[in-house]
Amino acid sequence: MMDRIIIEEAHRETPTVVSLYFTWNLDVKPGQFVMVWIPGLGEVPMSLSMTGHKKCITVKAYGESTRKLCELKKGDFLYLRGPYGKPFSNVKGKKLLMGGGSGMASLRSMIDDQSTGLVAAKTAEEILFEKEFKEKQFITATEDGSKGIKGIITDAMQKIDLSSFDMIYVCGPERMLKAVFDRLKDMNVRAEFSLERSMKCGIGLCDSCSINGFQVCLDGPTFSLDELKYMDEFGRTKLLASGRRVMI
Amino acid sequence: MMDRIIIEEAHRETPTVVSLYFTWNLDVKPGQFVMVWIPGLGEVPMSLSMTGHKKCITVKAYGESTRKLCELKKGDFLYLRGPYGKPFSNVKGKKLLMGGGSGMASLRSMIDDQSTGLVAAKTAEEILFEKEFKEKQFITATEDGSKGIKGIITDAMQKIDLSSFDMIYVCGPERMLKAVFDRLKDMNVRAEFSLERSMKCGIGLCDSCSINGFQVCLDGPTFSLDELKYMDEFGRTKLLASGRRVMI
Amino acid sequence: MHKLPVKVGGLELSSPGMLASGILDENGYTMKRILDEGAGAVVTKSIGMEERNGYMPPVVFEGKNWLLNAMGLPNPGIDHFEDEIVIAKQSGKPVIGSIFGSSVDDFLVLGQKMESFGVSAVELNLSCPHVRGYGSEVGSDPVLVKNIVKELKGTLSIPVWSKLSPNVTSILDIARSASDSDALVLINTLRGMAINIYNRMPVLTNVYGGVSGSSIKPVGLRLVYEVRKEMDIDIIGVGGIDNHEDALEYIMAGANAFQIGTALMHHGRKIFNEINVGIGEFMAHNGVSDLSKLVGRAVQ
Amino acid sequence: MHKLPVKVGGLELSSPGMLASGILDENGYTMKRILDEGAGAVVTKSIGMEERNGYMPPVVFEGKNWLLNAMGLPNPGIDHFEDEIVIAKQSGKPVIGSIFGSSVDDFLVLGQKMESFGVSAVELNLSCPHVRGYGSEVGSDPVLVKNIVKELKGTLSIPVWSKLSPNVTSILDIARSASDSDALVLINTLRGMAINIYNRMPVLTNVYGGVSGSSIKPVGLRLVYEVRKEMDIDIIGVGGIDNHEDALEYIMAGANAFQIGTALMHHGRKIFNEINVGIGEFMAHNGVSDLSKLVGRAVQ
Ligand SMILES: Cc1cc2nc3c(=O)[nH]c(=O)nc-3n(C[C@H](O)[C@H](O)[C@H](O)COP(=O)(O)OP(=O)(O)OC[C@H]3O[C@@H](n4cnc5c(N)ncnc54)[C@H](O)[C@@H]3O)c2cc1C
Ligand SMILES: Cc1cc2nc3c(=O)[nH]c(=O)nc-3n(C[C@H](O)[C@H](O)[C@H](O)COP(=O)(O)OP(=O)(O)OC[C@H]3O[C@@H](n4cnc5c(N)ncnc54)[C@H](O)[C@@H]3O)c2cc1C
Ligand SMILES: Cc1cc2nc3c(=O)[nH]c(=O)nc-3n(C[C@H](O)[C@H](O)[C@H](O)COP(=O)(O)O)c2cc1C
Ligand SMILES: Cc1cc2nc3c(=O)[nH]c(=O)nc-3n(C[C@H](O)[C@H](O)[C@H](O)COP(=O)(O)O)c2cc1C
Ligand code: FES
Ligand code: FES
Repeated sequence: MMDRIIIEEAHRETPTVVSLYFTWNLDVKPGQFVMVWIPGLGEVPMSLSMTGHKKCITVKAYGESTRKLCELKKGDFLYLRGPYGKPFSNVKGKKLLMGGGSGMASLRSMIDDQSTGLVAAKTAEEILFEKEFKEKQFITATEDGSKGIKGIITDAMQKIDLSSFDMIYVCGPERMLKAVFDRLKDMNVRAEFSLERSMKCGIGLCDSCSINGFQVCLDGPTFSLDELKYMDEFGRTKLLASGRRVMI
Repeated sequence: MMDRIIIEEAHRETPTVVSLYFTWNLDVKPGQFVMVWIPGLGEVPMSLSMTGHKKCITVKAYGESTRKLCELKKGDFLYLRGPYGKPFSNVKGKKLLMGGGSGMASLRSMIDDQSTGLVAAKTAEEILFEKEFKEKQFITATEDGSKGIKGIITDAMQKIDLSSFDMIYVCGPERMLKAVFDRLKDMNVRAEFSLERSMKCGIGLCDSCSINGFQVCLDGPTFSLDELKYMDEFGRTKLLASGRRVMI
Repeated sequence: MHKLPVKVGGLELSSPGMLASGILDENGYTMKRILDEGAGAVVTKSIGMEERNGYMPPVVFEGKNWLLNAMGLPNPGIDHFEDEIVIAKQSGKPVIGSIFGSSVDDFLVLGQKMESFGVSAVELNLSCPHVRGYGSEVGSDPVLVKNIVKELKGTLSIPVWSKLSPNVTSILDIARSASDSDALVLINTLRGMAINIYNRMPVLTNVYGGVSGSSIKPVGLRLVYEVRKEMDIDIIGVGGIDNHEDALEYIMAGANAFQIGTALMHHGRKIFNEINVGIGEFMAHNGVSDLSKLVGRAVQ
Repeated sequence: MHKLPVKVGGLELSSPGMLASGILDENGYTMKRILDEGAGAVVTKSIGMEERNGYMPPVVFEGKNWLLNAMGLPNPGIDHFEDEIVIAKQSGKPVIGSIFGSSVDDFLVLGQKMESFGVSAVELNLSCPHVRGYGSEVGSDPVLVKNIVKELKGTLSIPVWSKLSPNVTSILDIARSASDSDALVLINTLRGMAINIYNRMPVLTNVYGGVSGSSIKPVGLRLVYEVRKEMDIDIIGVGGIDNHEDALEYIMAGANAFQIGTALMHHGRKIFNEINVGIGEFMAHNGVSDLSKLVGRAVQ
């Protein structure tokens, strides 16, 4: 069960990130992801960065597979299966969307008048989706200080009143998630985190994505603050492609 | 895909015929049939002689399998698959139900105030379902003259105005069907015939039931007068269990 | 009827989809009708030396996406089968005679009679998984297979196809021993069974039967691919084809043409024409003018 | 959790349904959770001498009622696997260590290390259909199988189970050569493949993979039945079990216990307990007090 879908638009977001737009007649919710086959190179999980009638994936070039995806043009084809995974919960009210790197992709489809973005990146040019937020509702941190606060995401967190949000959504590398989690875990806030782990099957069979007995591809990728409190693997250990346990 | 169903009532209709009543939560129409498995003995096609919420098969004991079926009691189990086949068309108005032997089974569920029965049998005691017809709407022919007209079904046909019916439904051995067909084919009447041929699969694969390229289990068992006009195998040749073609 | 001419196993067919042996091909009228409605050829039920009634029903059992059957090679015997072929041939399209036997001599007699009845090719059933002494019991003996094929090729003037079993450790051993054939037909059914847990009995009277239908497609594709990778011989793919995409998978795995059996149960005779139309559209969309260009295209 | 104690292959399990090797059993926490939620035992992913990443994704492909996989035996290497076993064993239930190797020596080292890690039994993977030099390439050589089993039985003090391949002409030849085992595990996946017709390539990076899921149930049942008919040995049935009726079919075909893999995809961890409840109800309705009374009941 693999769909072949034509790319309707390819938009370069930053020097290393491209958004690919397409129409796919399936119901998808923010936080869900697809497995994208790059024939001959591999298959990678990608969040849907738009989930309405028009859909989108936003890809950051890391290795060969994602580099190849970033080179695709209008008229080329995507091979997708999914959507998979548990979506973010749909909360009315003020939302804080916190993302690092390509993590913003899974948050993008929740951007609206009620949401504030808190986006971290290495440099200014890597910041994603700034224009889609309302002007006063966007805070940024860059490691080189080229834009916004100089520092990492947790430095930026100190500048805002976290308890004023009805829900905080967080997505990014696990180390960043853990740092954010440690800040939030004793506060009186609601938060959901989207995890990224190695994903070989995407359908709850191979165990490559698991954390404390939960499959990120099936039980996640979104987990609530409360769920994560019981996961001692979170931010600590993970399995490599071979299944070897390593420290994160 | 085989259902196991408890027999709620077993009713002896004649010395050789038994009706088995059961509840089966499936939509069945008059003219359709099931395949009944008699474990260790065989599997045989049987029309449903009641097609409402309560269902029934009416079995005449021929060989070992049907003899065994006739011995089943309340509380025993039936193993069924189906329903299969194209039902009789549902016609409003005056209906003539013509049956020979166990052929009456498939007609029974259409008995109502508007229907007249014309039933043929060898002897009086083999006549089925007489009581279910209105008193004046039942004609019978027995070969030994023990009841009704002495003769076969075509003798009885002469006693009634066939053209006064909106639809004539016929079921019985193929030789009988052919004799009735020959009478009706040049008259201005509407008629449907339910055919019986060897049926091994019941699902349109094995070809054991076929007639002129049509599968009786799938395209039939009911065929209209007009359809039969184009079938030169009808009443003439059929295939044995081995597939050998013989004259009927 | 959509046309899509192909050459395969020494024949020219108006379209690549044939009726598989054993499904709706006992009665000549049925075969004629299937040819008239879009099949490129029909393969008859497997015919042997003697009349056989086959097994007592139940002879089929339907599961989720698979069918189990143990018909038991019912057939009227070769001497009673000419009529059916004559009727089927009224369609004007090729009729392929499937035959089964337990020795070289059986196959020779059957092949010669089939040829005299006017079939366009014979298909050797070396693969029926559920009748003692025939089918795969013959077809898993490479020496016997080699001798049967050699003898028939030396005697008959019509093409000889060999239908092989998937129930083997190495398909290549058998395929190579049948390499004198004009085509290999891959695959017959997988050996399987089903149990009724309420009366604690196997469902089929014969206990064992053959699994067909879409469940076996991944296995059929694999066997076609394995043979195509190593051998330059015409292949006819069969096993679980349900639509034109399945048929194209077989073609890209290496099949020159294909056969359809179980899918007739859900789609009826119209499936042949539907698949022809679907393949035609695929070719048009992808700029492929000749189906043979796709044969084996996925083989790496 | 519903209890349904069984004895099989030298072990006593609280219920007859185990997690099959290769599904959700790489991470100790996952195995622990599956045990906590109703599995009678888990079999670990197959572990070899060296660390392997396995094949590049795509490593799975989902069809209608079947799954195709070619993970490529990813594993951390035996020397990195102790931690996972220790974590899984916190559940208090048996963990069975699956191992693969290419020689008697490999299997011996792997078995000894598994035993030292505290597994309750070892399961020899003699049947993975898609990795060169391992699995079914080892498992289709009766002499090698005999030697491996003999050596391990002579050395280890925990039970030894042999998991066999369905991709063979005669299961009995291999089953007999593995007859020193405490149990036979039947079956591993059928060798198969799938093609993407749009880019004209096999879908799996490895081309070939193993077919699992409900499509293979009739084949698995047949193999269990064939072995039970001829041999008096414990059998663990696996292949396409999706509900308690499927499990009972395997038991009546001759399995003493069973394993579940692919069905976890659709039903999740709760399937183990659901099946236990279903079997319990079936036994109650049919006046069966001891599950072992049903083992092989359908064998004629
Ligand atoms: C739920 C989820 C959502 C994500 N969403 C996004 C997103 O929206 N945007 C984004 O940019 N990134 C996203 N990612 C991250 C993205 O999947 C990775 O960046 C991507 O997999 C890296 O691909 P690559 O080009 O480095 O792969 P390559 O280096 O080309 O490798 C291809 C694939 O093979 C696997 N692989 C590589 N080597 C081996 C081996 N030896 N054995 C087995 N497997 C191997 C890798 O895991 C990879 O999936 C997401 C990740 C997850 C888990
Ligand atoms: C559509 C349809 C509806 C019917 N409805 C009714 C009905 O409502 N009531 C009724 O009484 N009858 C009905 N019949 C007729 C009924 O099916 C037969 O009377 C019945 O099959 C005879 O069974 P038996 O006891 O003689 O079978 P057995 O002699 O026990 O044989 C069992 C089965 O095996 C088959 N068989 C026997 N020997 C062989 C062999 N060597 N090889 C292969 N197959 C073999 C037979 O065809 C039979 O199906 C119907 C028939 C059809 C086609
Ligand atoms: C009911 C039935 C009867 C069959 N009889 C024969 C046969 O007589 N000879 C033969 O070579 N194959 C026979 N087969 C196998 C088919 O020809 C075909 O190889 C198999 O069913 C796989 O194709 P499918 O999945 O399209 O049905 C039979 C299959 C079925 C389902
Ligand atoms: C994703 C996946 C990985 C597997 N890995 C292994 C393995 O490492 N070792 C093994 O012996 N069997 C492996 N198998 C085979 C299963 O243990 C089981 O035999 C097979 O899947 C049939 O059972 P099922 O239909 O319940 O899945 C794997 C199966 C799947 C689906
Ligand atoms: S990616 Fe395989 S279990 Fe999650
Ligand atoms: S009974 Fe088999 S085709 Fe009709």
